[in-house]
Amino acid sequence: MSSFWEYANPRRFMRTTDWLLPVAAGVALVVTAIGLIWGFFFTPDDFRQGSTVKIIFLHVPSALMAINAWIMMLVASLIWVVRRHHVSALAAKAAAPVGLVMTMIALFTGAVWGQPMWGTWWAWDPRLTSFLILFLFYLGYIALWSAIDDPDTGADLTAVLCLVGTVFALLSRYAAFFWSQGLHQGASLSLQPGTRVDWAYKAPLYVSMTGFALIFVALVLAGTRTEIRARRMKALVARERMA
Amino acid sequence: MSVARGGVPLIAGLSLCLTAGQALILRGPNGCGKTTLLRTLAGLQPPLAGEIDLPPDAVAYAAHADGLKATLSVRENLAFWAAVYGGGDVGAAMGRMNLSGLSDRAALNLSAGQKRRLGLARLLVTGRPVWMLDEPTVSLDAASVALFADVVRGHLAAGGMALIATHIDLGLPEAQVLDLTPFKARRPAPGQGGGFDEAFL
Amino acid sequence: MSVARGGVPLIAGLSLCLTAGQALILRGPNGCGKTTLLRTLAGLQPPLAGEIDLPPDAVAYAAHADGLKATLSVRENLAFWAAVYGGGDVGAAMGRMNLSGLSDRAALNLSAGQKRRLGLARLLVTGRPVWMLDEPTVSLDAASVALFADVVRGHLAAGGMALIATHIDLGLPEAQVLDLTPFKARRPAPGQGGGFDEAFL
Amino acid sequence: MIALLTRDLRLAIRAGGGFGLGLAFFLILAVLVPLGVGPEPAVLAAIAPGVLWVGALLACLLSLDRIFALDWEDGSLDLLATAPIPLEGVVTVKAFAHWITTGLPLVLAAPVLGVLLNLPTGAFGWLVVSLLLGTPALSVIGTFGAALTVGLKRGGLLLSLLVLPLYIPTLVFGAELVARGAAGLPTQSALLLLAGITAGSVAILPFASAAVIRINLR
Amino acid sequence: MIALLTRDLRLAIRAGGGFGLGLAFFLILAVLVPLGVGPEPAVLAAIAPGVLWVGALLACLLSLDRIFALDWEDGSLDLLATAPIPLEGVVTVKAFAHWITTGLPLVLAAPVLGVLLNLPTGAFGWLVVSLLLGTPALSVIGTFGAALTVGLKRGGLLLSLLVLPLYIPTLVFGAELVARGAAGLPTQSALLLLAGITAGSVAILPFASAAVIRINLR
Ligand code: HEM
Ligand SMILES: Nc1ncnc2c1ncn2[C@@H]1O[C@H](COP(=O)(O)OP(=O)(O)OP(=O)(O)O)[C@@H](O)[C@H]1O
Ligand SMILES: Nc1ncnc2c1ncn2[C@@H]1O[C@H](COP(=O)(O)OP(=O)(O)OP(=O)(O)O)[C@@H](O)[C@H]1O
Ligand SMILES: [Mg+2]
Ligand SMILES: [Mg+2]
Repeated sequence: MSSFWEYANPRRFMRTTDWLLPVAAGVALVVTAIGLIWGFFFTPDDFRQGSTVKIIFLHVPSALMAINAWIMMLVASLIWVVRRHHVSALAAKAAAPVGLVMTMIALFTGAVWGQPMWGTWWAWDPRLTSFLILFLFYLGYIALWSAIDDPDTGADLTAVLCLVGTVFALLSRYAAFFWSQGLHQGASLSLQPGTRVDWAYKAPLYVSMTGFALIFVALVLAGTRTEIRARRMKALVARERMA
Repeated sequence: MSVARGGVPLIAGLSLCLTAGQALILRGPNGCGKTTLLRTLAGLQPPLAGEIDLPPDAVAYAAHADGLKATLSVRENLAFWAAVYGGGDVGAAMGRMNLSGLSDRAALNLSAGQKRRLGLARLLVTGRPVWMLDEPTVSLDAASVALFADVVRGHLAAGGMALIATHIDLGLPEAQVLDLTPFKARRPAPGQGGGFDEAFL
Repeated sequence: MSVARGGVPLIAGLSLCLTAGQALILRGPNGCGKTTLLRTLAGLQPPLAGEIDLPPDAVAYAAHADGLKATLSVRENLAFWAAVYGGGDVGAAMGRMNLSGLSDRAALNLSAGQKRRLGLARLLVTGRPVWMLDEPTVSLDAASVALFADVVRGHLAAGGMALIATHIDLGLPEAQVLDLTPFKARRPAPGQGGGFDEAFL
Repeated sequence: MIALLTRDLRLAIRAGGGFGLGLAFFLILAVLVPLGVGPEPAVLAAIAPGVLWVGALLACLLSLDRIFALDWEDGSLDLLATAPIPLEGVVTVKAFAHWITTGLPLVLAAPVLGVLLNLPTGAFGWLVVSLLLGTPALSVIGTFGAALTVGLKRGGLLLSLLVLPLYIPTLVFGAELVARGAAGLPTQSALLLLAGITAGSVAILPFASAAVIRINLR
Repeated sequence: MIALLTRDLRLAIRAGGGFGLGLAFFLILAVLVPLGVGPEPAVLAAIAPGVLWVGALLACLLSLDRIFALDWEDGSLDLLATAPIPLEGVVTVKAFAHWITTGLPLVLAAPVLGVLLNLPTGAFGWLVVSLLLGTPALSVIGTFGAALTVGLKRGGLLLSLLVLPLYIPTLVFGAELVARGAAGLPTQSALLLLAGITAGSVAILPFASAAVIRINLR
């Protein structure tokens, strides 16, 4: 019986992901394709928004994954700080660019959607604002990683940044809501009764959300493998030099 | 004990023991890891393997850089470190390192050797028993090197210890000399574990 | 010739003459003005009195600091200076100063002595005939000092000149030695004019 | 610790030490904004609280890299880390010295600049209060950012990038406090939130900063 | 000279070298100002040209001290001064490298930030044109300021203080050009004046900068 922590061994992780990664990637592509095709071509147009409503199938999944990626980085950083498993630090590193791209997709699709809906590309709505701030946090995190040579030092420093940053990101979100009332929709996918979105939209939306989540997993696995290989190369080169 | 820098093990299998009144001179070619070893012993970085049995608040460390503030005067620079370490005698330290004539000159306007003397005078105000010195006599002239040797001797006589990395003869014939070359870390035999990034190989 | 630093005259009445193939070693206690003299000769500051009969584009100057960019690799650092001076052979210079094994290491991650060797390798790519070196062998180990002496000898044999300020023995017995102590500037007799802020006296 | 504080203050007031320059920057920003935006009093009055707070924030930001970088370059930080004072204490003293040399002058100068920007009369008190409460948080958060980037060669602007998002809550509550004060709206919640951020940062961040410095020196 | 240019650019894109960070600062300012000033689109649109120009100016300003200070600290500037390229050339190359790493990215990013600040649609073209014309002057003037303060220990903020007054004409004409473009007023005179300032600075200031460096190295 193997414990979960054994996957923190890079060799074990590589061996498992050897087969897991292609599977995850394949499933992710299929599910996302189904969700998006269903959403784009087999749903009715909204009576007010017309066909622009279909941006939701990109917008909401990417927005969700943007937030979840940060949460995953936070968990991975905590694991690194507490148990010092290299794989988890590298996974946090690999997740950041993916989260950044998800944030950019959410911002971009939101802007494209905002043009017909609100008549402007950008408004200082609290949701949008806190997303922009999240974007800055991702940028800072990635910039810090790339500025440090030593991998363990980098892992430590970025982990601290991630912890402190999370607190301040939550504060910022609160501040943004304190500061302005917004134009943006509330969370209409909540489980409370009186849901506002029709099942005709909801079902494909759920599918494409699952697809995005799987894409995220596949990309993080791939990124982590790359980081592990880079680290291994470095160790081998150092060893060679000592000989 | 082993130490590493930038993820590369440098020194392995070294074990050191200093007793009161003893000085040890570390020698070894450029880049063999003297600075790294001293930083590790001073508690600035963790050892790769092994342990250091030394209270960290016993050590006064002097690095390649002198830690001087360019806009403060010689006296102010020293007085600051004296206050941090709980008050050594600044005037006496300046006298010992032949800096009295320069006491109001800003550190910016000292020559290379004068800066170095000021960096060494800092040791005298720390009151710490173990001195770890990284090439202390760089840019000193012959008279200053002799002065420095006297100071170290005084420190040893008062029961202190000194660990000095250097390439130059210090005029301290009574000190033991340790050559670090034989302790150079070698590539570990496969599967044997060199302690570094093992998990990735 | 006289030189001053911070408005204070340091060296007075010195006159120097170097011919091709000759090396001159400047000695003198800390703070006597060796660095100031070299900077003046290299054209970085004007002399207080007297003149320098030397085309400024004949000089390659190496100061206490090495002028290395921490984030560039050894090769990139050298290649830059080679390009600025019109293309010396970078690979050969690295070989001469025993840096070939480090060519892709960032200068940040070199030890003190390795940095210094890189600073000296820069001289080889300048192709300038007159070298002015300020304590070139600081932090070098014995093997590197010998290497450096060889390099200087090679330069002299090729018709170059070298002016070296140092406190350490360089292993260049054939070089002339000049002690700067006798040229220390003294307070001029009243009304006689020492060249320094005369107008205010 | 007191020796460290006096040394840092003394260094700051020596030539080129940075004292008063944060202030000068604040002043210059208050001059530049009307030049860039145009002279209409109504527009200026509307943006004055925000601009003054952004100015204070930037003035702090610009002086952050001095907190540790100088000590790191000349080797003092290594020596301080091996000295008999806890690194948490060093970090706190450094943040305090930064506040005295940067934050405090800003607080004192802000009313004058409020005049330049047509700040409504009722808001001057709130401006001073909000800066007095908020600038310590700016110094402490900034010290954390400076500690994060201390080993990196001239992290100057990287430092800005890391610290600015952390500054956002302070900025929002601070500027909001002044704006509400100017408009005669209730200010209590903004005041409490601002005070809460400052208290929280001062209590917790020094530990994070000290940890980060230890990692960086390694 | 080309070697110097490639070296400076390479240093800039290395870790911590500052490339893209001026840009990040510009972005962050565009975020901060609405957070401080409040979200009303009309107010933001009114101040957008001024704020964007002030932001570009500050982003330039913050990266100025890297131009010479790093080279001075590690001794490269001494060596460059004794190298076989004229100091005027060195200064020009340094200003050009600064523009490529700071000014040019700002020009390219400005339209995006215009969106954030609700800049009127008609003004986007003028924004790009004015920055393209004005940022070279910012770099050249800034290089002069950096040369003036090179010997002084970390003249960072002193440098800002010296340079900002020199930047004022560029700022005024640049922001005015955008504001007029946004309002549909004639733009020719502002355009010509801006171009004139840039041409004049590029032609004359390198000589002043080189002279000042020679004095500072002495
Ligand atoms: C750049 C601008 C935008 C950003 C950064 C943004 C961000 C977000 C975020 C973070 C969510 C959260 C998902 C959740 O909480 O479940 C979301 C959901 C959503 N957004 Fe946007 N948004 C933007 C623009 C827009 C625009 C212009 C519209 C349309 C008018 C829009 C419509 C929606 C809808 C309908 C949802 C789903 C709400 C739900 O039920 O959760 N968004 N967006
Ligand atoms: N990040 C890094 N990656 C790989 N090697 C490194 C790194 N940083 C330093 N080194 C190497 O570690 C070695 C140890 O350097 P250290 O400064 O301890 O040497 P030293 O014995 O003090 O030499 P010197 O006498 O020249 O001062 C050097 O060979 C150096 O090149
Ligand atoms: N601004 C100043 N005012 C007064 N004296 C100064 C000033 N700047 C430097 N000096 C003095 O000028 C002298 C010359 O310094 P210089 O650096 O030339 O000495 P050096 O011979 O190179 O010494 P070292 O061997 O220590 O490097 C020193 O005594 C120094 O203290
Ligand atoms: Mg060393
Ligand atoms: Mg000297």
